[in-house]
Amino acid sequence: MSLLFDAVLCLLLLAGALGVVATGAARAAVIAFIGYGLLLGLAWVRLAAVDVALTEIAIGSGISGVVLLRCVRALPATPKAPAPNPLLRPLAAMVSIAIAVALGAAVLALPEPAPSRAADVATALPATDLGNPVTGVLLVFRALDTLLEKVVLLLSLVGVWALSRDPACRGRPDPLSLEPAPAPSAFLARVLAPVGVLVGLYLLWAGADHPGGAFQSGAVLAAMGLLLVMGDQIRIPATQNRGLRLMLLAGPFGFLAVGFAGWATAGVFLGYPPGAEKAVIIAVEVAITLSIAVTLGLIVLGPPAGEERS
Amino acid sequence: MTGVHLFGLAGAALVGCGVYGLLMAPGALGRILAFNILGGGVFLIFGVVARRGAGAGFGADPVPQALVITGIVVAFCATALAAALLVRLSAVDAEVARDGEKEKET
Amino acid sequence: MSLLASAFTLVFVAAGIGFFAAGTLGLVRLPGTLSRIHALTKADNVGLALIVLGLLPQAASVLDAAKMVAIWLLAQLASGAVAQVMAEAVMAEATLAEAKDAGDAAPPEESRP
Amino acid sequence: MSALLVLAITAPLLGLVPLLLLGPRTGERAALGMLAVNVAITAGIAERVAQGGRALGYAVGGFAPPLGVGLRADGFAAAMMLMAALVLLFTGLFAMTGPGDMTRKVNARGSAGMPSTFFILLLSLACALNLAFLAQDLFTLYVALELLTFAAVPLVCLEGKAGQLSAALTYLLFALFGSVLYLLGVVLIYGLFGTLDIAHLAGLMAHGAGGWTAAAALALMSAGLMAKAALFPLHLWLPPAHSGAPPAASAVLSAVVIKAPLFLLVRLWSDLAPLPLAQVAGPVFAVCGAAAIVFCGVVALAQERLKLLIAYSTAAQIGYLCLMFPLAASSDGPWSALAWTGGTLHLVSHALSKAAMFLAAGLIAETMGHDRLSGLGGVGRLAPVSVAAFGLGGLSLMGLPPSGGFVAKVMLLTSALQQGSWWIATVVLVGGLLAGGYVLRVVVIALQHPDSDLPDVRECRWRALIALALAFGAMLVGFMPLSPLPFLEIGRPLTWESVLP
Repeated sequence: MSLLFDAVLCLLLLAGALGVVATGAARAAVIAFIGYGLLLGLAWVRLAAVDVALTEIAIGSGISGVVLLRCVRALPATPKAPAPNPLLRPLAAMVSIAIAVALGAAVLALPEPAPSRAADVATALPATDLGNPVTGVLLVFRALDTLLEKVVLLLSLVGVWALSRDPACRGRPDPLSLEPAPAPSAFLARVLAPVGVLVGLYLLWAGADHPGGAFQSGAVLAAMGLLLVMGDQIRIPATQNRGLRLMLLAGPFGFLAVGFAGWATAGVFLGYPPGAEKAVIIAVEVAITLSIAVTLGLIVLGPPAGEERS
Repeated sequence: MTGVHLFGLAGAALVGCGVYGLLMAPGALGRILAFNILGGGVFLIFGVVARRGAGAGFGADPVPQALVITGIVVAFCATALAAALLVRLSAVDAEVARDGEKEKET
Repeated sequence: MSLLASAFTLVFVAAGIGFFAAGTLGLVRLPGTLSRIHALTKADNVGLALIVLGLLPQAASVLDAAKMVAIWLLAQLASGAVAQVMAEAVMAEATLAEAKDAGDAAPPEESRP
Repeated sequence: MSALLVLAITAPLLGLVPLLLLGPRTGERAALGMLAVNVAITAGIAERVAQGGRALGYAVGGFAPPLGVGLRADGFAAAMMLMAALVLLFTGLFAMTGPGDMTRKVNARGSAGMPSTFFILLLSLACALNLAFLAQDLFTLYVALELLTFAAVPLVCLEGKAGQLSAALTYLLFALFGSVLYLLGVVLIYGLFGTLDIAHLAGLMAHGAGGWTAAAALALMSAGLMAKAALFPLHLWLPPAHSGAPPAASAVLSAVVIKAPLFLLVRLWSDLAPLPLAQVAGPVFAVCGAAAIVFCGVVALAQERLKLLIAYSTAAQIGYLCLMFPLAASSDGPWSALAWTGGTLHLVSHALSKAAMFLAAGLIAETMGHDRLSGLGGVGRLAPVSVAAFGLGGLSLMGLPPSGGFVAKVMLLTSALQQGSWWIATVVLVGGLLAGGYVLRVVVIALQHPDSDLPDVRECRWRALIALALAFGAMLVGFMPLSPLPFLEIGRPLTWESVLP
């Protein structure tokens, strides 16, 4: 029964991917991509990776979807790029199928029993006082990756801002939707945003011991921020705003500060003070959640339009 | 054949779809989408690796799960940067075209 | 007892799936954006309600059951509001198109600024 | 455990805080300070490695690999880090707002300093490069490569012109494709061995474990790295991206950014892959490299614009490193070690000379207002220092003494002749002739009698001196003895023994 479910899910995933690749119309392709992301989230649940499922749905499908839809709206309806030669189509199809077949064979040929780090993590996890092993890997055992990935996120915002017409990258990004906001948007923002913020904070709080954590929470909070912007409840901030920049830096540099503090408290960079591991880890998570939420929201809003003329 | 194998094969097929899209997409947006499909396939294969490594009381090896979460965020950053570049490029192209027409008129 | 609960779940979830199928059929087959939105939101809201109701007896705790009800409420709220926004956008587009048609009917020299 | 390794990665990031929070001038000074600190840290690492005669290591968070992430500096990594830090510092100095920049009129053809964003990207590059040279975990290396991409792509389009934007988009798509291929290889490796630590993997793979899947994984990772390093035939994105960027950006892109994937390619095939596999892969790389040297060299000869010429020359020079792979993978002890030293030394000397040449070309273009070769006659009178920097940097590309390029190419040539690889020796010589052709063409034009009146401007002297200093650096590498360098061999083969407690 569950095998049947998996098979149907795999076929739907494949159909979704083919739909994205084969659809000529940009908007339809993006909408198909969002649906594909939701299906992928289901696949992650079936693979017993609920943390990944939440991330995929929130970031891989949700926020990416918004970014791509904005992109479609800003592009001219008729792209100027000519389509590749249709005669190449069979060749490309053959190459792709060959790659897929070889890769499928490689996956089936992976050794049995599968090598795994699960036992190592299980041995080391109790010392951190965390219940969620994925959070443990992200914030303790491989904290360097997570720290640097925060820098990647910040850098991609810098890259987006650098595309502003204003060489100093100042001012407010263009509005997301019509102004003034339609009444239902405003209503939705007023009613849903508080609930959504609560959900985001719950995901963060639960992340220490259950599926959830900084990314998932940050994505939900970013979505609520965008909802408030679309409903005209808050104004889009200017990029040079000092408070905004502090929020952007809080995550990566708060994390870095904790890393340096590890030298004093645990004798090693990115070590946590013995006895107070969980408290410090949660503090780091709060800081990076704040930064993730603000950064994701600003990335969706896009480059600033330059200083306003007063 | 188990469900895990099925997802492994689906991941391989998604990679194939992504490669096809990268090769044949008519515009940059199509390539960005194809890159995401390709990335999704790679992550799914990693998920299969994680699920196969279940043990010590965990439903799946937590290390690959954490790496995939990092990977998804990095892929999002790439998508966002590429989309922003594309939007700016089309705006600048439109400006250049408009200026060209104006010059022709005068 | 558990048999009864399972039967309850089966019936309600099946009914919910039926509504979802009808809504999806409406999305695919109906003409016009407005009627599609109507079919989708109405049928899906009822479908989701039935599925949540059907799953309630399976919940492990009262908290889990409350979470499921909360999901239904949030989905109601979002789909209702989004349907309104989309409908307004459709109307605005229609008005715009009408105005454009009227503009095109006028002699071309005048329509140019 | 050496804390310097951690500082090498984190110190450049600290410079981002003033850049994002304080005014542009303060931020710029802090960034330059941090780049200088970075040089000091990397010099310290190199000094420790040389003194101790063994690699330095650090287990981040106190978790030793394979559970945690390990950093490790051997001689090769230390040399690359020091080189990259020097190039970044000099480029930062070149790009800063200098004396006279603020008062200069807007319409005068003077370079102003670069915007704050440039320094943010430069510092991020420093962090990404140090991480790429130090990290021993294949996934951490993936993060390093992504960091590098996100810092490099905006550099291409800082001025927001249509050509730059489309070059940046192409570059980004190529780089992303490379990342996904690399990641796919990493996934297969984890599925096979359950670890991503290079030293552990090298031990596991040495006994031929993994079979064809391991070979496929290495091939996928290499293909991804080739796309990121613009190795023929995946070089198409490089010339527009490197030639369109502002000069300071072109210099770092061509000199150090593509060196990180090349460095990892060397790591993969001389430290990770088992020898039999490396012997199979070597000739494939060499063919790609030879094609790059000949094809891109000929295309560079035909260029009409100075910056495009230099960019094609970069695509050609990358090829020399690839010629090294079959020579270094042979079981012929001393001669393969000589080839390895030659190839890695080439990475260092090319970085210094190419940075000098792009900076000099930027100054020449700024002086004349364009970079069309046909109109550059007599520019040597207006910009003598820049032309000298260009010519000295060119020596290294041509492989003439005294220059780092000469030493590297003689080592490759000797090794090829001793191992009987006549075709590789021929390619080295032909590549040198082609480089001679395009470099001398520019120098001859620059020293000609001008066709028409020259504009009444002078080159920006202090910036030209920075370019000249880099060119001298490339020359200094040329005073190395023609033998395998013991320093580059420190810490090989890879192991954590005696490195971590």
